[in-house]
Amino acid sequence: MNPDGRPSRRGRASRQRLLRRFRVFRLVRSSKGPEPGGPGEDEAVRRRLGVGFWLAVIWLVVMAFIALFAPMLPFADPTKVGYSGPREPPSAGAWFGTDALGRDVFSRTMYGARISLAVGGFAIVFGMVVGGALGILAGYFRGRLDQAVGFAFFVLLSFPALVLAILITATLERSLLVVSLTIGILAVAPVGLLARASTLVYAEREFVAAARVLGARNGRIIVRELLPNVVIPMGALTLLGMAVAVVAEGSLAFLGLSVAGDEAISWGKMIVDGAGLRDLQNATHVAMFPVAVMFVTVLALNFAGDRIRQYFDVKELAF
Amino acid sequence: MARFLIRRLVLLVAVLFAVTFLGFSAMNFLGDPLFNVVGLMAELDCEAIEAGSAEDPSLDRARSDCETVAEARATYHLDRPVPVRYLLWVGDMVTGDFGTSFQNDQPVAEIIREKLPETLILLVMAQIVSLGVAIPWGVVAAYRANRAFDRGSTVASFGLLSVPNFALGVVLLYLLSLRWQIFPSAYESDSVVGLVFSMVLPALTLGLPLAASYQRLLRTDLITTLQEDFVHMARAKGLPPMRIMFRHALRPSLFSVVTVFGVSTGAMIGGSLVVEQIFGIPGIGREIVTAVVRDDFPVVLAIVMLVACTFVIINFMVDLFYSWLDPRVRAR
Amino acid sequence: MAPDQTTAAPVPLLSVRDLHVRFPTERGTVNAVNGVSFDLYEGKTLAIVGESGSGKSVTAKTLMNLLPRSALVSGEVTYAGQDVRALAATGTKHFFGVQMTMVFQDPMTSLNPVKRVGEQIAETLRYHLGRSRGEALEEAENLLEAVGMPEPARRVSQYPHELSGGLRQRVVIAMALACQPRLLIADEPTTAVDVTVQKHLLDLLDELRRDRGMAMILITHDLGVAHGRADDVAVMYAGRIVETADARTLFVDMRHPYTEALLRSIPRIDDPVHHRLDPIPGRPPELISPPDACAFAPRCLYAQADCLDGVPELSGLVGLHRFACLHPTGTERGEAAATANRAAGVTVAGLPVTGDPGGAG
Amino acid sequence: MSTAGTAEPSAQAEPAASPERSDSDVSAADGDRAGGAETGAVSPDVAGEGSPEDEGSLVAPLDATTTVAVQGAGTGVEAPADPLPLAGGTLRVAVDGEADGLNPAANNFAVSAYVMAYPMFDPLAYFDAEGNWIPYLAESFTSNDDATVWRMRLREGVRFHDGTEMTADDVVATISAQLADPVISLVYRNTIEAGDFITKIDDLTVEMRVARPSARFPLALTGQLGMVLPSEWLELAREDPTLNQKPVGQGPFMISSRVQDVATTLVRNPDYWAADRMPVYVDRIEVYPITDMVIAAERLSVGDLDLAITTNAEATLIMRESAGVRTIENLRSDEGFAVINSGRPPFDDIRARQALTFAADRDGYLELIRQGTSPPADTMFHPDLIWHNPDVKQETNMPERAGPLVAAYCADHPENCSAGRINMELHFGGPSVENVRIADLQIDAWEEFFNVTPVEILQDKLINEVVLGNYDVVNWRQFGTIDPDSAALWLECDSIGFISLNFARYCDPARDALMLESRAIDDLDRRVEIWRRIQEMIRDSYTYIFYYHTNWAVGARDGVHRICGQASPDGTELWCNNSGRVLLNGVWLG
Repeated sequence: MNPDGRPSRRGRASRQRLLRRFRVFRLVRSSKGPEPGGPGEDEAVRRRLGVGFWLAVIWLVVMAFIALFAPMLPFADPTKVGYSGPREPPSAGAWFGTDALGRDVFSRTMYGARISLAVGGFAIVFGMVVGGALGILAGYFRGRLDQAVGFAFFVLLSFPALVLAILITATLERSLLVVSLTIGILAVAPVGLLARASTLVYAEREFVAAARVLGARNGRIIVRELLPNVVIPMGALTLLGMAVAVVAEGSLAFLGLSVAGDEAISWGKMIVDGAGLRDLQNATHVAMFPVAVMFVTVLALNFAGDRIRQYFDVKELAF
Repeated sequence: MARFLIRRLVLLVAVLFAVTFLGFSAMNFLGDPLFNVVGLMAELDCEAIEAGSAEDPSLDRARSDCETVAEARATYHLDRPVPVRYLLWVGDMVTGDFGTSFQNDQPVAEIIREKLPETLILLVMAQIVSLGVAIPWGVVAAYRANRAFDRGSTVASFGLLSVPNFALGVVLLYLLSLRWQIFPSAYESDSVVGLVFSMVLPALTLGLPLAASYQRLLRTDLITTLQEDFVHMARAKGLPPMRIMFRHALRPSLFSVVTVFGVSTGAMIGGSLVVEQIFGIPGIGREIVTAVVRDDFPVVLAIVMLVACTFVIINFMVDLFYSWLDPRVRAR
Repeated sequence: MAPDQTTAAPVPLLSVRDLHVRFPTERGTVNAVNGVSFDLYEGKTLAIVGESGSGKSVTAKTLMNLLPRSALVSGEVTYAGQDVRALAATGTKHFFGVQMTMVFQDPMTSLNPVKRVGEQIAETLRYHLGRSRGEALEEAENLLEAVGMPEPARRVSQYPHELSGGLRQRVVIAMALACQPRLLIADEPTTAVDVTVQKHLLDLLDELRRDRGMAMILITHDLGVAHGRADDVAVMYAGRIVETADARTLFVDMRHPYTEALLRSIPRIDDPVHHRLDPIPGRPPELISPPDACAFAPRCLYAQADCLDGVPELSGLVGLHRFACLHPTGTERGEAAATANRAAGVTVAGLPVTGDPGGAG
Repeated sequence: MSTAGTAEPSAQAEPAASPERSDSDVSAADGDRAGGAETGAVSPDVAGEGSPEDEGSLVAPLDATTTVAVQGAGTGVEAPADPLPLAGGTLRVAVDGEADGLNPAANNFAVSAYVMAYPMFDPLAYFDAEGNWIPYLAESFTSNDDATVWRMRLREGVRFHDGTEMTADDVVATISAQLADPVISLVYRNTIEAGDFITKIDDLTVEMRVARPSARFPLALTGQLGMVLPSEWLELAREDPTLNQKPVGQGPFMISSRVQDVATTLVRNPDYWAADRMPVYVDRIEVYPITDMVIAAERLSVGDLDLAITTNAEATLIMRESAGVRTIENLRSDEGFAVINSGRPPFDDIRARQALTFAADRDGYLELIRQGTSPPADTMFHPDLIWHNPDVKQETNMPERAGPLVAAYCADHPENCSAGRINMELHFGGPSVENVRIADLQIDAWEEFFNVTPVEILQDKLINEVVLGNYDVVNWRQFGTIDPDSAALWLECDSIGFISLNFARYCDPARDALMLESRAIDDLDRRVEIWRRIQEMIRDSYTYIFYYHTNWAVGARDGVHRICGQASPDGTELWCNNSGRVLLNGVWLG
């Protein structure tokens, strides 16, 4: 290093090498090495995604495709009343039967993917951007900022999530944006805590320490050194977070507080629509098909997400 | 320990302040408290009416309405800025006055006293269900890790985790109540037995997904623990497997479960909003949905505070519980 | 005693025949133990020596039935004429812990962190011997005293984390000895403790063993530990016993180049301070689908072409000193091989050979 | 001067309004800000009990084939075939919502509150079986010639549950308190002057001055306004609002316990002032608020309940199908309709209103939402009512007529249209599954010509938006009038203002003049003529799209007797199932 504190050309080169050596994409390392018959086995499992993962991904891709292109696909008009008689059981014409207004349940279920996935996707992206940024800054700078952000997260977590959500959606216009933002806000604290934890781990690591010693600016360290490492565990949890968001949207819809409007078909709304005792008894299909599709979708998100989590060896989080 | 307690208490108070202020501001900015007190008159343009001609008899009633509005504003401090109102509210709280509901003038304390037991029964039953299911399930799955049962239960727990509360509620309602007619479909308060019996489905709805997440955590932790030397040591001591499992392995494996127990309290209360709705339970969850959509400030704030308090206290107790689980924590 | 079935002598306490242990993994089958046989007689000590991964710990765990379920075990293990694996499979009570027991490498982890020391010792007594809680705790205190624990009365109610490493290992030993077992397996009992305590602990263990007439299998990577404490020594490499003999013979007259290398890598008290230890070159062998060759060949300064052609048999003076090497050190064949390799500058397996091989002769 | 018992058939019911709501409301299920409409009658076309229907009453002659066995006849005497009443037992009743409180001077009563309140409070006046007002707790009413000053004489010896005797002071205090309440008084604004409306003449007489000539004013005292509280208790309740849950009345039942959202228990009043004239049989009445009335219907069918009161179509169907349960259905109740706000674009233009009306799908509504439980409505009067104008038909399900109107409108007002369709909002109350369903159905019918933005807002807030005119179209339930005068409140130009009870904000001075005339006179023929004309005027204004007549169904176990056939203190037979407001006072179990 030069006397003026800036790294020399040679210093920078060695730093790069140093950094490359220490850049480990692991949040939590397994405590034991690959001992025969020991946990090493899991290591091997972890390194393979498996058939289930790809099935889940295929389902999600298909649902996403349907969500994106539903209007162009040969589905019945999901809002058309009296497509057939009311509460008709599944048939060749209406695969999932019809609901109380004689609308095609299959078509509605397919369209239902739009709101669920849009809200889920937006919410988790919002949570990751805001929560991630706060978490990284808190974890990197520590001190007052960390305390403040940590406290804010704790407060957000202490506030019953669904109560916060209905507080917002009950009073504001229930547009797609408002609902997505609401659920996004709920995602901030959990994602932020994860980002902070990962940042703490890496901020202690040699490559960051080295960068600091070598005089890199904070911004540069955060963007160049920390972000790539923190994004991995966060990214690995994206699908899991999205599953949570999809369920949250469904809960709001079930309470009648998700996106409003006849076009805004959502699985939660369909389920509550078919959940009246009499409908449940006489026209079970109205509630059960959306339940099934929603279940499989959340399952796929969870499964694929968990596989990715294992793949990147990120510790399981409870949120 | 004393310092730990004091720090926790300070945190508790700070969190309560923040949570209630958040709720207070949210409700004030998002809703209209005045409307709840005086109804339609909240929308009167009283300044314009005051400015109107004194002789105009058609304004007489409007003027008297405006007086009512002004009175209500004064009574509920609605003429003060939000932070001042917040402080006034805190002052009332501290002196034990939880206020009265805007909706029906019932004292909030009484509303909570009426509704809380149902929700508590529900939550306690749900936790009993989830722990009662998760611990044996996790133990057996870990004991037979990667065998058929374990693989099957991994799938099953994944499935349970992926069923949203409301969907599970609807499915259970259909199967256990309508189809097989084992449990009643709705809340019954005729007798304690009937009450508990009618709470079984709601408790299952809340508890089963939680059981799945407990089971996963417990299984993972138990598998790790079972590879610990002290478990090998216990085996070398010739202790039978189940004794090792319960006497040696279980307790050190409960950390994640206990942590999630704390966190899940919040999630459970959220879930109770939906579940109480499905099964018609007159509890706190339903009360808060009603109160929120009606801008019934005192009720919402009191319940939010109650929930936040519970959340913080339970997590505090979880911290204490850690030191029972692992004496090493005490030394730290 | 001798690790040989032909020895005409009383029935061995523990007899291992052709033990194989394999672990199926995603990457292939790990052949951890490949045909290990030995006998252990009442009151005797057998040291099993080898690097990590040599299969010595797996062997010990096999004896104690501590392997994960996925392990494939074949071969015969008999304890006083009883089939140990059958005993384990049927869940026979009061065998492990009473007849044979084990002490683990790391006292930090082999004690349950959430239970008091006394309880952990007493638990064995209560379960196996049906002692009451009070009696068991009293005995635990006596046991702690017997293993030289200062202030045993206070220790019983302490948690493991409140004790130092050395004291913890004493607790582990006390726990192992609680039910007066006839066979103790000590798996690297001192590697995790402070060097200053090591010798003390080993001596204690030896003393206790002698007092109680207990047999012991001492597992270590350190030949020095075996020296003076073991009656017999078996050196393991890549899941096989590559050399075995009574202790005196082995230390004086070792034949396998691996044994030699192991011995040379031990720091000695009488060595000059700056004496450079000779680490064994190369890495421990691959245990997944190993080549049909002497496993040590890639690291062996004596390796010749015939070493790569089939696994050498354990042979030699039956019942006394056996080894599995085609070019044993201290023999003419060995010297010739070493000389040839030095001349070539490289062994047949590609290991560079430079300068003096050390005190090979 | 008309005197008690001889008044002309008429009804000045307590008028009120409620947005269309369903039993499955999530949040606002308990307690309406405004109650439902008063009045009603027993449906003639449903098996079960019926009340006698006399010629010359407000009710049109019945078709002989729809007449059913009459349970009670005459003045409160059981029909000979009826077994002797048994005393004792607990009556378990399900209602579709919880009341905020039961204090008639502080809480605004919806149907469920009335079911609990009538047994505790004898109203000052009530309806006889023909729909005329009769004195009940009051002894008599007299008015001056132009029916602007009404004098009410109270009965002697009426005691409250707390033992105190009822006097004119209590009446003055109670009514004054009610009129001081901004919400409760709202619907009396067009009849009653606020200030010195009521004055005490002597201990048993009060005088009331009404704003406009009202020939049938006592009907205003059949509901909440006619429920009298002890004046001292009123003072206490002002200080301690918890008392609102346990009011003190003078009726045959007293409140015993009440847990909101769970149950309210009433017990028999041992010192009932009219016990000699009006026997009380059951010992206890338990009222359960069950927001999902389908659940209540199922529990009724298995015998967990004795009585359930609902408008829910599915619950009604279940009750009809259940063995051991009979239903008493009243179709002459409030009407379900969509109101169109003519006070702002786009519906300030009659073409837009017409187009919306033509494009509406009433047939689908009746089939899919009401599931055949309610008959179609053409006007605000059920065809069985004498006021009904058979020539007025609701013009719906003719979308072909909507197209040209929309095209013409959009040509003139392109700013309110996009893609050739008129932009509009549809308001409805929520959160409610059924209301969403209704909106979806309506939008599906309208979306060919309208860009409909659904606005689902809270029941309470919806009322706010509607009275303020911040809406285009809203689903509502209202009217239900036997006597139409009470409907005037919703139709008068005077009601339009900053806060407008004329939700359509449609002013027609000619219509107002007719309504004013009707209220002041007793001439039935002229009044019928007036109201038939008004129905035409409403049709031609295209401000309401009438969908159906609400079916208030009371389901009762077979062992529950005399839901109908009860009598007043003077022995006059009473109206039964008044839009779900069932009197439980004289019911007996056997």
